[in-house]
Amino acid sequence: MSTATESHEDTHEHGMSDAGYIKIALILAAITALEVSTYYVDFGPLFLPSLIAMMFVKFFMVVSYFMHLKFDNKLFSLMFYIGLGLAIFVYVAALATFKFFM
Amino acid sequence: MDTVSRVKSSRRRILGTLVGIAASATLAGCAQNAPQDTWEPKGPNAEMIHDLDNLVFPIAYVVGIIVLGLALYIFWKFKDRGQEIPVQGHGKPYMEITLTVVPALILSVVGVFTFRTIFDLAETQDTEIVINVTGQQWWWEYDYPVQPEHGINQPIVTSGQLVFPAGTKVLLRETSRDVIHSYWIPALNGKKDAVPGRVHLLRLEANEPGLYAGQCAEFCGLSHANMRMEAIALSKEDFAKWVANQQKAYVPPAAGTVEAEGEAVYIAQCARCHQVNGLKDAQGKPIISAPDEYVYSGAAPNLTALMTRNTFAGAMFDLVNEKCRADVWGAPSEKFGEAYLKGVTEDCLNQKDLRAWLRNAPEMKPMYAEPNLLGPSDGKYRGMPYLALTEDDIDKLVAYLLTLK
Amino acid sequence: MAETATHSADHAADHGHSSTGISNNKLAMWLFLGSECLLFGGLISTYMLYRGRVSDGPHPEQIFDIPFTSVSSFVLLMSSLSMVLAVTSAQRKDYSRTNLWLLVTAILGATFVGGQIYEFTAFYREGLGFSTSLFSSSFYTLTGFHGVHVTVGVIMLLSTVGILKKNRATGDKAESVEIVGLYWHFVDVVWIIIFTLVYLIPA
Amino acid sequence: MAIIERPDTATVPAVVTPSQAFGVIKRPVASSGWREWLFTVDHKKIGIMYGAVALFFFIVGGVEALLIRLQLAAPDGRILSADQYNQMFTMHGTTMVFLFGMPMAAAFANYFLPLQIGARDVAFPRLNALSLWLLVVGGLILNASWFLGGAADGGWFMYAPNSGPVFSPSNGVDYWVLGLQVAGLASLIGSINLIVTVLNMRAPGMTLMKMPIFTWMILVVQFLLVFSLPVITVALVLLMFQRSYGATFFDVSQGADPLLWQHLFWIFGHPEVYVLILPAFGIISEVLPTFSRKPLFGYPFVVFSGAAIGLVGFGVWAHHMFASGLGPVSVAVFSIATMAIAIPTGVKVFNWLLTMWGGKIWYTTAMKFAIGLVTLFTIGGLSGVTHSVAPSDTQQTDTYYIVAHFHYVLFGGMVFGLFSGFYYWWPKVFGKMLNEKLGSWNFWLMVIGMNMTFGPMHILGLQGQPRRMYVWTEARAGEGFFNLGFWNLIASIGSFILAAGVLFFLINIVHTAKKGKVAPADPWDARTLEWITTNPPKPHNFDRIPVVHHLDEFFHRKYAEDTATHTMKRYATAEEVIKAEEDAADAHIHLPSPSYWPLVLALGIGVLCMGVVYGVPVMVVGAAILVFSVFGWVLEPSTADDSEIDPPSVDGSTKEIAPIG
Repeated sequence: MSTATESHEDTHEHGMSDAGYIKIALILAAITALEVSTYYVDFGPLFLPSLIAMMFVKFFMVVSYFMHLKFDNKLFSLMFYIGLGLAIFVYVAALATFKFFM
Repeated sequence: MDTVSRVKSSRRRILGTLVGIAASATLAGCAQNAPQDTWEPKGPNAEMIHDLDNLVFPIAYVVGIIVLGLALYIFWKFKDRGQEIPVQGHGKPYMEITLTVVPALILSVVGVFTFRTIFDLAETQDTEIVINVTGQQWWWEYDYPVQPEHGINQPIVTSGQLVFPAGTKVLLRETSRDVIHSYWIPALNGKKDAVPGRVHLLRLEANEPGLYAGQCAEFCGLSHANMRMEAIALSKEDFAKWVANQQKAYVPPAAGTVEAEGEAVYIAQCARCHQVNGLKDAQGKPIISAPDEYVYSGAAPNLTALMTRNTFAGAMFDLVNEKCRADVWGAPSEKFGEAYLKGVTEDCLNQKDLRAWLRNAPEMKPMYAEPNLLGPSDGKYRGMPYLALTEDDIDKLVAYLLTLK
Repeated sequence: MAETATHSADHAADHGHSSTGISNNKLAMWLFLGSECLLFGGLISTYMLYRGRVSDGPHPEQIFDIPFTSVSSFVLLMSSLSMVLAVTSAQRKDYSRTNLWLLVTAILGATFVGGQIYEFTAFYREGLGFSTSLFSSSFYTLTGFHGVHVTVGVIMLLSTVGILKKNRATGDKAESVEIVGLYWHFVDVVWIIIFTLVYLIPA
Repeated sequence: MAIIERPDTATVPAVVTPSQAFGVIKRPVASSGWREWLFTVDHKKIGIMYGAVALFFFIVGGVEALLIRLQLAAPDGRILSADQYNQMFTMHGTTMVFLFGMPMAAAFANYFLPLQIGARDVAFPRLNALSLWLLVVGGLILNASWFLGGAADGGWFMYAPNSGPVFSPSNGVDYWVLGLQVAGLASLIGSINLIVTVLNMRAPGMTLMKMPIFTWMILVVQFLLVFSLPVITVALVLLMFQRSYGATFFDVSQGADPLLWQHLFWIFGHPEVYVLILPAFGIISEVLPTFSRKPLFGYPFVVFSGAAIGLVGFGVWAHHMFASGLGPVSVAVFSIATMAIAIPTGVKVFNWLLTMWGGKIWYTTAMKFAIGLVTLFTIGGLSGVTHSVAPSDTQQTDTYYIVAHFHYVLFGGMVFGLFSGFYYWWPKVFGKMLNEKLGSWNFWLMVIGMNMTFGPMHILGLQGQPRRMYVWTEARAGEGFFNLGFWNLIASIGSFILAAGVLFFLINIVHTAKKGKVAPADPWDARTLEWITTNPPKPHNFDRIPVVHHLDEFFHRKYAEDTATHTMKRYATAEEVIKAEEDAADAHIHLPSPSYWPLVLALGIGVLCMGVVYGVPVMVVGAAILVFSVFGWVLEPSTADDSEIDPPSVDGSTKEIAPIG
């Protein structure tokens, strides 16, 4: 298959080393630890925004590095992020209408 | 007049004529006095909507006529008459942009008016009277919370007909006991769904006393088509009379009369679900209905002043016969209150339908009132069940019900 | 959009031809994952709407065991690392190492699922049945859907091991592993969101 | 994998080598008769079967519609009971949307999309077959309910809580929920398949902006499906869990909010509207230029407006809920967003008209249906604008005015577009010309019937007749000759004229099959790639994959501008163009072999679903079939030797062209 060889080359060029992946995993683990700590330590008004921020950082780290989206063809990013973007848009909008109730 | 402007003005005339023809064709095609006509507003809210229609529909007409006229011209003009294969042009961007911008401008005008009307219609601050409306399969309950300024000193519960003062800003607080219904009196306002677990607000106001018909507009199961309503606007004085009548004390029928026997039948057969305020048992204890034990939605129409209403069974049937009905519907605005407040007298009663209903309600109106369909609702009915009343019982009951006025 | 239709006419005859130069299978998987975003989005939104509606049943804060769930979240997160290592070894054609990492991933995934089953039974014993309240129905549906996804992933991982071992792959091996990996990471990513929104942010 | 040695003669059938002893079950050998259809993975056969299934359900849905109109022809109709009527309109809507509209579009997409982009098949041929069989299974589950205690009776929108077990006690809703999940899965798989096909399998030189407009619209539709189907799946799963497993999602006594269902349903439901209409737009955007002998006016604008309709279509769902009790802020926002969507739609109508402007219009039946769409859709579009005005909509929603609107859009739009496609592409698919005279009858009866049926509904609705009522009463019909009773009767008569029109189409099919004229290579002087091959196309579509240099490639191979006179001159016939391709046929052509697994897998899913109604043992059987067939699918052998792969595989691992598909 002609494309198979191409994608091989792609990943070898742009992918990361195993050590790199381990580093990413360690960062993810650290963020998770920080997230869990919010359960025990009072973060005050920063609680919600910081949790959401950490969630997104983890999300995009896994998607960009482990799933190679950062290095791969932009078409993949397009397919995935259209879905993600639409999901966030429609569901946030729908939940908002429950708040603008009256 | 120079040629250009003459052509222009004649074009305008043609266009005007076309719009006129289309509009009058539509109007001529309409029924007269259709009770639920959305284009006959009888109150400020419906008028606001109608004003918007008067803007949008002509625009739609004009655009439609231009586009369809152009289309017809093209169909005729560029018919294959053996002409050359045309030049393979791929379009003109300036034209595309024009044809995008023009509709956008038209729509933004419509949008501005729409925007304003939406918020005008949502206005509830200046409400003068509040009525709670509860939808249920397949009828509406109206309950008037205590509002001394309107003479309502104890809650009034009624059904079938919404009675309210004309020229008064009424706020309906809508909800439902089972599925989603939608309250819609086209002459007074657009529809608003009655959703279980939520309270939705709908503003009604009638300019004149009169009867305004409506219908449940959200599909609500088996008998959705039979869930009608009527809104009765009375002058303020007549409304006060109606309120006073609704709150007057219960007068039991004299002992030994057929009405008294009817009361006994009522207590034995009907009082489980239906409430008549003030009704007492032999020991003098008030009889309180417990419809939630039998009826899935937990309510049956309150029959306290049944004979002040013109309809029963979710306004599916008239409680008055055709002649008396016509008197009320046909009464001019200033006489309407008087005609309505007469209520249902014996000679006006629609004996046929009422008796048939008492004889076998599920046959008259499709309902989940058959024992073999009650599994999922734990044996509770939706609608009125078959009671196996004898003809004698029915005679007595009708006589008794006639006393509830 | 990538417009690299540079293949010769001869290549075009072959089904492997691709106008964009990317693999059909990978593109399909990414589309599927884009679609899954809206599936899980819907389930998460249902939970967010109903999280506080507990009827007579237990509240989320009463029953969640954050330390326990943190550990199983961590396990799932680390399975993403082993998955990515499986992919890189497959790309190096080091299939024995691929198999090893795939097995590790499957074991970590199975551990997570086991943890979830344990968690569900514990909640059930504390009075949180599926029908108890809106909270319970939407919680079990959301996390259950995720659990099913993980389980399917574990089966896919083990099947991949089997297919690689028996040398019965019908396509490009490295790409098959990579595609299983994409699915697996996505399942992990969904849990990242669930863990924060469901467990860490109180109703 | 079938290997077709490029034939010396055009009549060589697909030569298929049986599967090697490699794998669980051998791949079937292409054979004749029913096997040829049941196990096929050929996009053309699958397309034809999609069409047949959709046409069948079109007739089923049509009969349901006629019963509805019979019931409403006069006051207090007695043809149907309340319960039967509610089942009838529920299934009419569901059938027309899910079992006719979407599959018929899928039929056209399956057949013509690979041809239009110059591909030999779709990206995943086996998944394509799976989509078809899942659709069939879904349709069977949905309609089996008629014979198993009554069909669903909650309306195609199935609002909670009326769809709950208390209010809809029969199993009808269960079958509905399951059938739609299966049909949804079919569409999801199909849409991923087609997107990959369009993006990856275009002929050399065919950039995205040189793709035929039909392919573009189908591409937009598939994106809409990929991102909207999961939303309805969530809603259906929630309802299924409530009905079958005691979940509480729509149980108001537990504090549930019924509007959750409405949001989920319409987040899907609005894009779904465009899923239905855009393929028809695509079809007539091929037909209008062909019969006007001009390219589509403003091609890039039509493409982008299609994409814009798709994108904005995800942001307007709540306009189905203006009366549901959203707050004024939400209503205002969605009202304005809805108006915005009229703009790209208008762009399309203008571009169609301008395509014809200056053309040389040839009024074939296909063309008549296409301009029928342009005019009728315009009317439906304008009444749509009146709904976008939220306050007006509160008077119009749930009345016959809405019914009129969306039938002008869906019947005048979608159905007319699809019929245009039938007449345009019939010679391509079956090699015979549909009869134009019968076609004319078909068209005019449908136009008259359609306007008589749905035109009066505007008046009925504006004068206050609500939808979904099994009877209407004379008391609310108004006075005068033109009262609502009159218009109801006209609509009912119209529906039978409409049905007669459709009947002429069926007669035309039979007539054409028996003594239809054999189609010439290029009966319409067409413009796009699917015509650069025989009628019907060979199993491998093209002898040589065409190299594309232009939008409307085929036209430009036949015509060129005469530099002296600046007019278009023909310098090649279609036969010559096709001959040139045949002479340069590719040496090796690979086509996938048939497979058992799509059918078996679809059956497994069907059995699994019935387990929801009939209990765990059935479910276990279904799951077993499912797992077995998934493994069979994955391990299915390739029949080709490495040496036959072109180019030869590098490391010996590539055994099949489409490993997953």
